[in-house]
Amino acid sequence: MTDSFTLFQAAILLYVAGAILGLLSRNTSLTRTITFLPPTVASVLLVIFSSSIIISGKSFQFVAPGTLSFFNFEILVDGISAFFILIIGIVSFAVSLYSIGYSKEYEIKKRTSALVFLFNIFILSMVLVVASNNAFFFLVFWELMSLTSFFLVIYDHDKEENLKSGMTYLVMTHLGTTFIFASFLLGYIQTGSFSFDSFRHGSAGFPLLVKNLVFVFAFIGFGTKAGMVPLHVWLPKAHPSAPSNVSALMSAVMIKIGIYGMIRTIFDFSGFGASPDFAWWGMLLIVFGSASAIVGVLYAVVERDIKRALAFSSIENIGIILVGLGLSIVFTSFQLTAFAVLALVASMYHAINHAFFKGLLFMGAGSVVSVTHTKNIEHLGGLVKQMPWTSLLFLIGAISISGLPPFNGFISEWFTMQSLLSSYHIPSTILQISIAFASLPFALTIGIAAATFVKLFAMTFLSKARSKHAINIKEVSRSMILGMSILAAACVLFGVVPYLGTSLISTAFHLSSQPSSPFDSISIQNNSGKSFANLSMPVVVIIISSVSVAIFGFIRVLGGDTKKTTYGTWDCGFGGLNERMEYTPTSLSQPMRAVFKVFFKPHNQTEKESFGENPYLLKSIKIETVIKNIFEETFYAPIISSFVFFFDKVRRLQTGKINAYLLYIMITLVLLLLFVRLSNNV
Amino acid sequence: MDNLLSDLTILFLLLPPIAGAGLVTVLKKKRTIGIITICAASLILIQVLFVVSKIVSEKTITAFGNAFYVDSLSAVILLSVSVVGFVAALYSKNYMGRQYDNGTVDDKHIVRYYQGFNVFLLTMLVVPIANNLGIMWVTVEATTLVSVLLIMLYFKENAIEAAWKYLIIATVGLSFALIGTVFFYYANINANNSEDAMNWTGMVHNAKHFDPNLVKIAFVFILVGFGTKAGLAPMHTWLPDAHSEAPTPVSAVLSGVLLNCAFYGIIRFHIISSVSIGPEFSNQLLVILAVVSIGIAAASIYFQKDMKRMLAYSSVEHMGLISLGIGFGGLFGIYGAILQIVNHAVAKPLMFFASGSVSQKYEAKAMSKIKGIIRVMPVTGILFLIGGLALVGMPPFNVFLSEFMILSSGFKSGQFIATLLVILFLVVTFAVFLRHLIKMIFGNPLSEMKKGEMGKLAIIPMVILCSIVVIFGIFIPAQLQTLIQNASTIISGGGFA
Amino acid sequence: MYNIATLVVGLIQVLVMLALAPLLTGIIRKTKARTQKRIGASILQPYYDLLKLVQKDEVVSDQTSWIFRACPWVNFAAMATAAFFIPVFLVYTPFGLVGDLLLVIGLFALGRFFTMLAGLDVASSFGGLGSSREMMISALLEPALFLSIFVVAITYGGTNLSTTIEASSISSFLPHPQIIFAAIGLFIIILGETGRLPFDNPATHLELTMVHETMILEYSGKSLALMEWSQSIKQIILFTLMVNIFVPWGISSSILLPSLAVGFFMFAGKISLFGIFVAFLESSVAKWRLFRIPDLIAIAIATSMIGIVLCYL
Amino acid sequence: METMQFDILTISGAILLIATFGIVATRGFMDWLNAYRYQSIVLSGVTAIIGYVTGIWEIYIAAGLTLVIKSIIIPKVLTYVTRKLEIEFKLETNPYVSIRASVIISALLVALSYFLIQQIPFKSDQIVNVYLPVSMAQFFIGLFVLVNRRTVLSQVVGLLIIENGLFLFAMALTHGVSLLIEVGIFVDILVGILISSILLFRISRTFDSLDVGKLENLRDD
Repeated sequence: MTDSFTLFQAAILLYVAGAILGLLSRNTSLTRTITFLPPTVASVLLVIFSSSIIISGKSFQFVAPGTLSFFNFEILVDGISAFFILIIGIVSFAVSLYSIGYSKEYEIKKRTSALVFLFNIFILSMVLVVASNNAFFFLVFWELMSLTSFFLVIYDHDKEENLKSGMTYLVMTHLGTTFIFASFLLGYIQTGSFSFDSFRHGSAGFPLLVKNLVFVFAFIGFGTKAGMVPLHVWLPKAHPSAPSNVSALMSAVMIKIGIYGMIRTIFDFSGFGASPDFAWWGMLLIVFGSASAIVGVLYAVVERDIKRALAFSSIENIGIILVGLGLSIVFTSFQLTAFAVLALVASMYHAINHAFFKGLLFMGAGSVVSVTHTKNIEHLGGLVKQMPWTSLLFLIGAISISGLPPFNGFISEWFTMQSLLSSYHIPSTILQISIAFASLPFALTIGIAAATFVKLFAMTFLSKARSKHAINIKEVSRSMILGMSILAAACVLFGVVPYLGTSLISTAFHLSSQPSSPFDSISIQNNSGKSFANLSMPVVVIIISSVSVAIFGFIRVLGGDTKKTTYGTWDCGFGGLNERMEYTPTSLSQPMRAVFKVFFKPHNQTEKESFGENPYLLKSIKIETVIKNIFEETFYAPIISSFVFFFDKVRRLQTGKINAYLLYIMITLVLLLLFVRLSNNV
Repeated sequence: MDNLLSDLTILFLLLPPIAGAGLVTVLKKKRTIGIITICAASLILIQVLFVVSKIVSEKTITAFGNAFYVDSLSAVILLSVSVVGFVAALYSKNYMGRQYDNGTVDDKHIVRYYQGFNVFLLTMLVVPIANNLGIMWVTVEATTLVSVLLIMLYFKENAIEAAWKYLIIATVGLSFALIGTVFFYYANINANNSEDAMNWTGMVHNAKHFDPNLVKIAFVFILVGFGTKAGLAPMHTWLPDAHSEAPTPVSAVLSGVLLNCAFYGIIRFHIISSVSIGPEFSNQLLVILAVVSIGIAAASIYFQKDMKRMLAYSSVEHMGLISLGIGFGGLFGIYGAILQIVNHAVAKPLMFFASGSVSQKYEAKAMSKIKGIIRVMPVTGILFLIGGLALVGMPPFNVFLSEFMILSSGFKSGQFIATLLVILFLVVTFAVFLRHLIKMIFGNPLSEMKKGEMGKLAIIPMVILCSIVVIFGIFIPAQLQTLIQNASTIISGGGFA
Repeated sequence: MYNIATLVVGLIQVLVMLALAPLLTGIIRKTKARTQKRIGASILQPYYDLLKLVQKDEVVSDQTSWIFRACPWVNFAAMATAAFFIPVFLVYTPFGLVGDLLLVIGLFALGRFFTMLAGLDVASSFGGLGSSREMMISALLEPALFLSIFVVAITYGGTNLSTTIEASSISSFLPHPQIIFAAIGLFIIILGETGRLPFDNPATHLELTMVHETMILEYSGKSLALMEWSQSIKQIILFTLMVNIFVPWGISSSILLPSLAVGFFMFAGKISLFGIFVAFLESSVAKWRLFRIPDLIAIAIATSMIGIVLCYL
Repeated sequence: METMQFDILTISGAILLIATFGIVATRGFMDWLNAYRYQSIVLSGVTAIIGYVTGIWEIYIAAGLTLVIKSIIIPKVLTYVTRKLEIEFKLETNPYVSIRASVIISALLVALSYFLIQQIPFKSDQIVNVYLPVSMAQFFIGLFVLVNRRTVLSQVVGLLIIENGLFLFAMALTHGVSLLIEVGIFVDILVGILISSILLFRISRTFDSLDVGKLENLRDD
């Protein structure tokens, strides 16, 4: 207890110290290293702290009463919180290291002090959100997290576009917060306290309607933060606008805090129990999860901005996490505990995986952007020769996120698919069939995700440079590569040894653990007691490597030593093959746009400039293929315009005529008097 | 002996502004009168702190027979008046100096300004401590007259227009308030109490015997009357004009505390009416007006072009929130409302000061001409930003706490529709307000501008307010907590803590 | 089950797959030639080709990176690893505890991922063209494949192929009408996955029509050999799945030598027949236009969905 | 005696209302001032009646004050101010509602005020009984004048009507609250008039007009 307390305190103090140090810092590379040292150390402390809590199984509690009359500052780190703190710790450790090199870019433009300050406070607020055990302080830290991340999003506030993205983000997240607030308020009404402890104890006794409302509000609120469709509009704007180290934190960690909130509310505060009454909660999650997955990935595959594509991919992955979570809820409500555990493991495994590979990919993208100064992959290409490390690490991330063996993405997707398959145990035909159909978008998502990352990786790193942005560049600094390598190693490790992840999750969430050693096969039983599915990744890796060695030897023996000649790519004999003949990102994804044209509504925008009046004498013509953003155009735009319409009506009240003003007073007075008079009925 | 001490306490509270006004009139030197006013304001602040500490321990002070009566509720208002008065005096020195330098005002104006400022403070100090509700009304009316003079200091077209509207509307409104007051008085004599019938203490003691119908009508008049002065919609129409056209320190005082003073009147009569006929009736009316106010404020901010006007609408919103908290009732609601009074009094002047500095720097009030404040004047920019975030209820700043409590009590009291509407309006306000704010603070200035702040005396008041804004978000001193607690007990418990 | 004998049989199954893969390609080519009234090359021709290729020097494009060179090895390793999890002539494989059908699909996807990257690595428009089309086809095939697996898995109780094939060899598919739908779906998918008509023409080198071939256009020598071989391994794995899941007749249920022998010959016969059937089919249809391929996949998805509904009704 | 007292009260109330109507029905500023003066004289009479009925001598002082301040000082101040103004303003030309309709609406407002205060218990206090609705009616009429008229001066007059109603109201209900407050209110009114006179100057000088239509710069639409 005291040890954990010291660790936790030390971590928090270090973040604060880092923030202050950041404010005081000046622009030399030495202070840059020093300013990012506190968060690095603090992150390590967090990792130790949270893993000790998970391993010991004892939660850490701390209450500081009395700073405000009605709200105690309460901290509770149980297994679930510790799990998410672990994610925060690992990712922020890598990102802090990465930032040492990365923030150099910002030195040229302006002081990094605000960046360091906000960076520290941002991580700190995430930790405190997860650790909070009081609704009021939860919301305070929650909004602090939104606020600091908002400032980081608009860090480059020279660009009008970034300000707009930031505003969208802030407003959406605030909207989400109000829903969370409403959800907590319902708990408060029922229990008369804002302490999470009382929610926890009282929630079982809530009326069913209240339970449902608590869930729905939390679902909308936290779903907004997690970037769930259709509340995702902020995410693809905000994440790319932020400096890349912050994008990494936002995408890898912050949206997981939304997932954390959802889990916390559902399992702790909403009175959720093993009753079919709650099955629809899970179905809701599955429906929105699948929608997020498919929508996210569809936008990602046609996107040209590397960071935005990654952001869309975050939406997709959140969808996958939600599907797993939803399945877990459905299984729990039908008392299928074993499968509920499976699905929860799937969902949490994907959460931690996504933190790793998305952090890695954003950092990789940040490295690319920092040397090429463009986010548009149309202008990139061929970086693999100039940035071998970055490209290797990015490739690991890409393979992981595409769910390919033997890296971590495959494991969590395997779990999720197995959970989907397990739906045949549910004693309800309609749910069975709907979940089976939900696996269609899920599988489609995985397929398209692979295509997305083929495109992102290949268009950035492979073939020839398509513009001068991608020529004559250098590999990024060592600290950046180190930061990325940590997460890449984690990706590989969690893929090759899934035992790590499963035991971590089952200890943290107090689930019945499956395999007892790293080399045990993960196994799922079917009705007749036979094995439904098995997976033993370490053995798979052994097979792969031995096969590789064997085939290498075999080919070598069979073919003997042969020469390799380097020559130009085959050009059909015409010669002069150049980068303009290559496939560009847009042309690469053209078949996808064509197949899903119902969704994208692709169309060409033409800008013509002609000499003088004659429309036929064209000076230049620019044709751009654009896609329609159906959510913004058909969902948000009407809402906003109806609000503006209402505003317009209201402002006409303020006519500037004093007579009108007096008339309002008169009318109010008479109406109120009439109200009194008539309600009395003398 | 005890009586004498109380008398002296009150006397020393009212003496500094009187002396200040007198000295200003006599001395007339531009330099000195600013300092005199600062001294007067700081004396007031010290004395108020003394009074408050006394109130915390003794709960009430009665002085000059029964003429002055100070309880925790009055103390809260006194505290906000004195703090804002002090920082406004500090800020005036710099602000009026600059206005003088760029030729907007001349020596005569400055003397008039400081005279008015002192008298203004005096009237606002009397409002919360007067036991006689007639005197309270007179002083509220007096605040109108003084502030009209302060608003039309500039003789600009817009200032005159604003002053005229303010004068007419506030006077009409306050005459309703007088009717309400007299009605209550009549109810009191009708209930056979002619002893101190006009005094608040006398009324509350006897309120149970009031005729219910009379109380209802009377409260309607009070609500419309003081509501006009407090800026509750739809009687708020003068407010954006007056607050935006006044000299900045005056705007700060008008918005920050004068509205509170007016709302204080409503609260007093709300207590009487609650004791008399139960709180449901007045709560209902307060909630209705509150929702209308918050809604209209939210909708109006979107199209604003002028920075100070936008802030004025935000005041309408905040008054709505106070009214909402009182209307929802319950410990959380009332506590939240009183906290909101304090928070508003801190955050709004901060914003007005910052906007004043900004418009002096940019020589514009139109928001479209102001960009990149954080580049041009970083400190003011950050203070402006924090103030703005606080105003829209962003944690970890103070207003969040009070809004949180008010909305909690809304759910608790079962008024879901009102609460949900208000939450919606608050989100809208959040969006539209910050949209304006962020466009001003960030980005690049439209033209090349020299980097620089407006001077230490402009920054210090803002820093003081800003630190309160930040600290009160997560920590409220125990003394103040007790004070607010007692004040809420006064409201919910029939007039006495 | 964990004994040396099963392990040996398991390894033999793998080796059989790897060894017979080119032969299957040869059979199909031969059949196609005969249906086109050509004599055609020997069915052993793919072996000669491989042998010839591994002995040749390589020409590598100067635009390429290590990805291009790694791709054949990754591809082969993935396909060969996938072969470990397939019961061929014995109803189970000891490696069933290591990986299941989903892993097999994952490994296929890994191979394809690298193939697409390699296609783009060469900086020619051919590679891009192939990768672009492959991106679309593979992305769409994934859900279809998963849905048909869904049907099979819940009918026979597992994605563990040993369980699945054991269950299917015990019961006939008559009590499980959904299996027929799954089989139709899976058959269409296999055509797509192996790059057969009407999805892709493995014999063409016309840029309008080719998909897979464009991506490996730049390969030569050992790399090309590996690419070709791994493609044929993929093909035989999928065909084996098809015949063993849906027509498990004759598959050996014990590791006694006679029954294994029967199992092996039955397997060889079934898979050859299936190959010949595919070849006949290929000869009788034309390649479909690229943007009609989604329609075909939609048919596969639809049949699988009907299968799912039938599972639960 | 009772009935006769009641009659006196009723009649005086009616006269007061008629005097108020006089203000509504006139158009020129000087006419208003005269009407206002008459109304104030009637008001001071009424106050005296209240004093007579209740027998409280302070009310006579209040009546005297009313007579002096309202029917002499305030009209004088306003006349002085208007003489100083350099612009033509003489007639209120276009009120929002025509004079004729205004009178009708004023009558309706009188009815409304009787309706609204029916529920108040009178306790057989005849003064309240009679003057309360009258004062209320004055109130609403004053407010209506403010809403309806378009010149700055007429708004001042509207304000004055409201003040008169207020005065009557306070007198009737409380029989003279206390002299201190009474004086306070008088002073307030005086200062108010002074300030509005200053504003009148400013407005006429700055806008060259006394039309409130000129005062519409500050608005949102």
